[in-house]
Amino acid sequence: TKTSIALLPLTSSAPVFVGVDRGHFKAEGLEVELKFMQSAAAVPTAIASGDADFGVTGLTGGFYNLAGKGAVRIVASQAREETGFRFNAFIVSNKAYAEGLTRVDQFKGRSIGLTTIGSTFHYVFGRLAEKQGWQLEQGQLRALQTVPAMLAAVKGGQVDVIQAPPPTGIAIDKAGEGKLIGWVADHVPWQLGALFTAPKTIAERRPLVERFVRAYQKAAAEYDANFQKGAPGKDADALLEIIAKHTKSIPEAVKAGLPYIDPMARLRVQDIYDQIAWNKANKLVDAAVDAKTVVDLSFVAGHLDLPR
Amino acid sequence: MDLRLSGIAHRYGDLTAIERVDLTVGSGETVVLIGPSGCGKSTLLGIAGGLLAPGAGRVETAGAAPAGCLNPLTYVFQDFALLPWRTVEGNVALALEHHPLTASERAERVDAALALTGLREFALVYPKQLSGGMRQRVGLARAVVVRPAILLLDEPLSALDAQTRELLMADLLAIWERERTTALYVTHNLAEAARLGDRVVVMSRRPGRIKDTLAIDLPRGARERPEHAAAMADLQARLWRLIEDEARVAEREVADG
Amino acid sequence: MDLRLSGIAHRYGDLTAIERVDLTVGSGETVVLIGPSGCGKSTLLGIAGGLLAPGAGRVETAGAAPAGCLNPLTYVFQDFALLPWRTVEGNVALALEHHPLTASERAERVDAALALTGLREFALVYPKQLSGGMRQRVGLARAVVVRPAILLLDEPLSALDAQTRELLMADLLAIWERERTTALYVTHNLAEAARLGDRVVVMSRRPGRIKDTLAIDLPRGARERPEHAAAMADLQARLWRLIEDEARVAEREVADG
Amino acid sequence: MAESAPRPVAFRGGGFQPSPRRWAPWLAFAAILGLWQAASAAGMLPSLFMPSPVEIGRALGSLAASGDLGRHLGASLYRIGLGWTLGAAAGLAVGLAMGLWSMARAVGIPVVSALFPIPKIALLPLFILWFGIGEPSKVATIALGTFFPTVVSAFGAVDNVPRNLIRMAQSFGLPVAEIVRKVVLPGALPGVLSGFRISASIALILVVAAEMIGAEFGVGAYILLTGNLMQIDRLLAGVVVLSLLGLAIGAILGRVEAWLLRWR
Amino acid sequence: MAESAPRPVAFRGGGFQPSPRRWAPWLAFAAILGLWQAASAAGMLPSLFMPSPVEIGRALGSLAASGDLGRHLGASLYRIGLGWTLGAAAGLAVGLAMGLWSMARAVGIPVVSALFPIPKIALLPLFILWFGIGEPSKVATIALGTFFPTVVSAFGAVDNVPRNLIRMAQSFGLPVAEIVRKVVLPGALPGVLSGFRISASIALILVVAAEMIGAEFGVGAYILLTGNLMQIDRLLAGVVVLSLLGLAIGAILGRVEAWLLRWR
Ligand SMILES: Nc1ncnc2c1ncn2[C@@H]1O[C@H](COP(=O)(O)OP(=O)(O)OP(=O)(O)O)[C@@H](O)[C@H]1O
Ligand SMILES: Nc1ncnc2c1ncn2[C@@H]1O[C@H](COP(=O)(O)OP(=O)(O)OP(=O)(O)O)[C@@H](O)[C@H]1O
Ligand SMILES: [Mg+2]
Ligand SMILES: [Mg+2]
Repeated sequence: TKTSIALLPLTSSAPVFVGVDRGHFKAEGLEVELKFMQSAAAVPTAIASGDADFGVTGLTGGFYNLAGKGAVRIVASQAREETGFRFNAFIVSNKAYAEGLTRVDQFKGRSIGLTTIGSTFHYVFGRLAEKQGWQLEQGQLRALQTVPAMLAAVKGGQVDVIQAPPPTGIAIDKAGEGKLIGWVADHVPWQLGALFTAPKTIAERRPLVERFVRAYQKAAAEYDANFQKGAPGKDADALLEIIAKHTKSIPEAVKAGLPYIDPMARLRVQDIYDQIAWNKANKLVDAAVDAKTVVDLSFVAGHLDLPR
Repeated sequence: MDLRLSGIAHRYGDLTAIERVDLTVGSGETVVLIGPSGCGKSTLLGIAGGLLAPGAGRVETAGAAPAGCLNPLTYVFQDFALLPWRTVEGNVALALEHHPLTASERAERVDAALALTGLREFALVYPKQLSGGMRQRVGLARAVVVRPAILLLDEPLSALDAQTRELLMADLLAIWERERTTALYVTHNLAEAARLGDRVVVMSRRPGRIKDTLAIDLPRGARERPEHAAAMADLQARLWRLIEDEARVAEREVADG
Repeated sequence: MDLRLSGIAHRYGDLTAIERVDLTVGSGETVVLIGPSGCGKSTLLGIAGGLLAPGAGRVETAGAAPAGCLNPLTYVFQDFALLPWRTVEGNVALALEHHPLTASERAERVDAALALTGLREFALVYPKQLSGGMRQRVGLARAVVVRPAILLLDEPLSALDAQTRELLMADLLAIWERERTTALYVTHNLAEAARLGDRVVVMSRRPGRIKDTLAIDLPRGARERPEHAAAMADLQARLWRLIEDEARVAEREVADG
Repeated sequence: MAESAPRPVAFRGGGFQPSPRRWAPWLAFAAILGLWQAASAAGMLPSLFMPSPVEIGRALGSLAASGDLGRHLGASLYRIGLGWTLGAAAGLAVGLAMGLWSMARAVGIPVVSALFPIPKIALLPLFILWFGIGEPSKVATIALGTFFPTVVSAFGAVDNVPRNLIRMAQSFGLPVAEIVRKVVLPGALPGVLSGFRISASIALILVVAAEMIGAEFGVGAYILLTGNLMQIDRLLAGVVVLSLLGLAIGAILGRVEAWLLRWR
Repeated sequence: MAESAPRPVAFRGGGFQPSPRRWAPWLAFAAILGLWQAASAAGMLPSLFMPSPVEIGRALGSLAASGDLGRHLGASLYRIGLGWTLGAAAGLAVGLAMGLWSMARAVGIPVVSALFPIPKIALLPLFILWFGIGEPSKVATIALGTFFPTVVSAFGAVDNVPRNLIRMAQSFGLPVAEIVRKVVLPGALPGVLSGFRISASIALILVVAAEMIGAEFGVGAYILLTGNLMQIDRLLAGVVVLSLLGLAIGAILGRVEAWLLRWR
């Protein structure tokens, strides 16, 4: 069966790459076409417009709005900021660092670079502020539309702090273009991304979704076995090659920037509910969006943190 | 064919252009219409040719049209109204193309019209390459080619310089003598009126009415002769007296806005 | 003040517009220049007024300018050349503004010029609201206001309809009689030439040369009298014979491209 | 053919002279909106893809009610105003110079025609480098976008000043500076003003591109934000605001024009 | 004042008539590039902010050598060609209708003036929803961007067909269809062609916006990519390609125009 998935060429989509190149999808009788998008917002849009059957990407305000309108529904997890695993990092500009911005609890009132309002970066700063008991103020956020623009802004000292995905963050720190002062997972662990499809697909082609999720889980398990068990697994090098190929990168760089992925593609469900609540509170997501309709828990057994 | 205008009146919005005009142009006759600027001459000609619907009154023709007549009432315009994207030939042929003629009939007619107006060697030239006088010749050829019964001419020479006007007037007279077309000719130029008209109709200033009519009895061919110079000068002087005050007032009208 | 053109020749690229012209306009004299289209009349006038640098030859003036003369050689243009964004008054004042005059001197001069041309009541009107004849009156007022020594007129009446032309010619004659200005007057119109000129200079077609010169001995005021009608008609006929063939050829020239 | 029977002359003129119909545009808008609303109500237009006019109106209403509309409009108008003023002023100066001097023209025409078609969004990264992410880069985007069209229209306007008027002024011995001030500039005014109309539309169009660079408020920023959040009803409300702004600016320029060019 | 001494008449004409100087543009380009290169070589322009002409040329050279230039150009030309054709054809039809019929005009003018100033990038999210992420949404962006200017110019062109020519055709009894075909359409051609010039530039400008929607190849995509990577030399190489493309399209349209309007 032919099917397609919309995604970004990033390491967080690793299970899909592994699933395709290691034959997990083929084993389920699926021929998967990869449709690479330019921005996270475009991925769920591609599902809504019918350009792709599945999507994996970070969870944004735009995503929840589309989900709330019944365009997409989450079926499994993607990357997660999990305590103990290092993924996105807080990077401060040299100027800000010199002024004394050296700790993650000092962001109050500092200018913060983002791609867009409602992005995953925005959410993390929002939750951080909530946790530390301060407010994201007006005028503090700078929406720069693209990751490279955001990086350029922190290098040039035009914003004080950003989050950078690995390996970029490490590279900036090494090159002395900015300072890495902490890891997101240590401060705001959360369900970063998810695998999703259209409710219509679930309703009309349930077997397809089941087969797809099964293959995806197998790939996630293989990823987990090779990268998340302390020592690298026996296929680690082969998997790095695969991921590097799809992300147009090199294995060393990929290795430095691997996210945590749940071995069974389970979601932290309560976190999703919390995300929706935060987005609603910040008027980024319509009040009518109901978290219950956003996730379909029936494809993966044993989801974590189920809300009571 | 003759042309009969009866009880013609016309208004543009609040402005009464023509109050009440009765005028008959007999078959083969040339009536020249003179009057101060804005008195409604062009309006009357438009009504006569069916281009303007009159506010009141009737326009009728009577009598037989010449053989092969395709457009009984045919205009010659002051600004020539040539299609700049067509050659001389194409402009002359325009009026024939929507009639069921064979190609050779059409070519023959066009050629005859070009010959009559001395344009044969210019058949393939675009209007921009021609002088004003030559352009108006094309306008005449285009009118002649449909074998009109009645020619309606709205200051056909007034966009030309004086010398060219002189040359064209002679040609126009020659064509008329041959074709014996009925003609209603609008002009400001008293010399033209005296040279070309069988009758000269003088209109008052706006709202236009017919103020006077002068018949000119000298045959057109003889009017240039030296022995008639004084008579012609006198005729023009009379026309000028009929029109002078009204022209003076008309000139000094200010358009608002 | 008199105007002396000697050995004037002019070329536009490959085209020789004027071959060799010698012409003197005496103080207070009106010379009319006629000739077929494109023979170089406007070119010659441009050279006379210092607007065109001649290819060869000299342009000189001699004699005293009238008191208060601000612009000895002053043009009147065929297309009036009024600034549409200035009122009548503003247009007339234009030529004074860069001269060191007091405000009251300026206002006085403008008022006198408007009075002379019958424009007083139109001082605050924009050109678009005026008829062609009134616009040319503004052109005349603007010329008169600088008290010119020599007037250069390039077909000043040819954009007007025949009746308005008649009215303006009379006014022009009246102004000339009062101001006794030297004038070089270009026209195509033989009737104008015969009415206005002390001398008529006839140019040949391109490349322009002076072909003939006719002095008109009748005083200008008397030329309209019925007893002179035959003589005037004869004069025009003579001019026409001098020019007819050349005009015919000039009309039939095709511009390439 | 009976010699004596008069026949009326048939009317063959008229037409080709569009007459104004004052009610038609309103009716058309009403009809379009009505049909659209009906199609939405009938479920033919999924509200995700194409929200109904009522939904868009509601979004606009709540934007206005929250007071954000004013803040967005204020921020954008400031950028448009400043950017347009700078771009138009510089463009006018260059365009007039090109109209008056052969040398400026010979150099200017090819440079302008090479630079004009460069898309402004292509230059955003450069603008960030040159001007940073604050107001200057946004203003510069709009200024650059309005500069070139103003040059072209100003230069064309000077070119279209009738040469006979200039010759006339010369024939009265007016000095060159006076000719420029009294003949060339007023004569170029109509062309310059219609160029302003175009550059004002362009400034509006560019406000979205300009506000891609780290803007918190602004109609363009609002459109980008709602686009990213896939709130299509609000996005279209933002578009409606821009559209109304365009109509308003057009109307204001129309008034200014009618007054400055009352001599036409 | 001596009565008898003749004084020459001073020349006071000339000027205000820019004369062509064929060498000037080349010299200007050479001078600009030379100065720029010199400034770069002297270290006055940091190459991160403003690469030197030589660097840009080198980037362009390697783009061409890699064979990617052809692929990018091909993809963009396809989108521009198709989008422009669709937009211009539809715009022509609507614009001519608006020129000919009072009703179409009364409805069309306000709708067009309300929709014209909407920035196309604002609509990108909608276009993705409507047309997907493939070629159709890119083509639609360009088509929509060229539609409105074509409407405006076609409509203005019909409006500018001299009414006296139409009256003339009526006076010879030409049927309405013939009048449209033989008088209105040829008369509108010059205006339509100059509208095509404008819409072609707009199509070029919009290729960057269009290729913001997930394009792998295309000059716009290349510019966006290199902009995102802050490879300013390559970005400017892409801009140079667009600029040359604009000049080429302009030259081609100039030829077509000269041939179609040889009667002018
Ligand atoms: N379409 C129109 N709408 C409104 N008023 C018009 C229209 N056409 C003509 N008029 C006015 O009607 C009057 C008569 O116009 P018309 O053109 O018939 O005069 P005319 O005698 O031909 O003038 P002229 O000698 O200047 O050609 C004028 O005052 C003119 O301004
Ligand atoms: N600026 C110019 N460049 C090139 N040729 C010109 C220019 N001005 C005039 N000519 C040509 O020079 C010749 C003389 O022109 P000029 O305008 O002096 O003639 P004219 O006698 O005034 O004609 P008309 O009676 O038509 O006004 C014409 O053939 C004309 O085409
Ligand atoms: Mg008339
Ligand atoms: Mg001349």
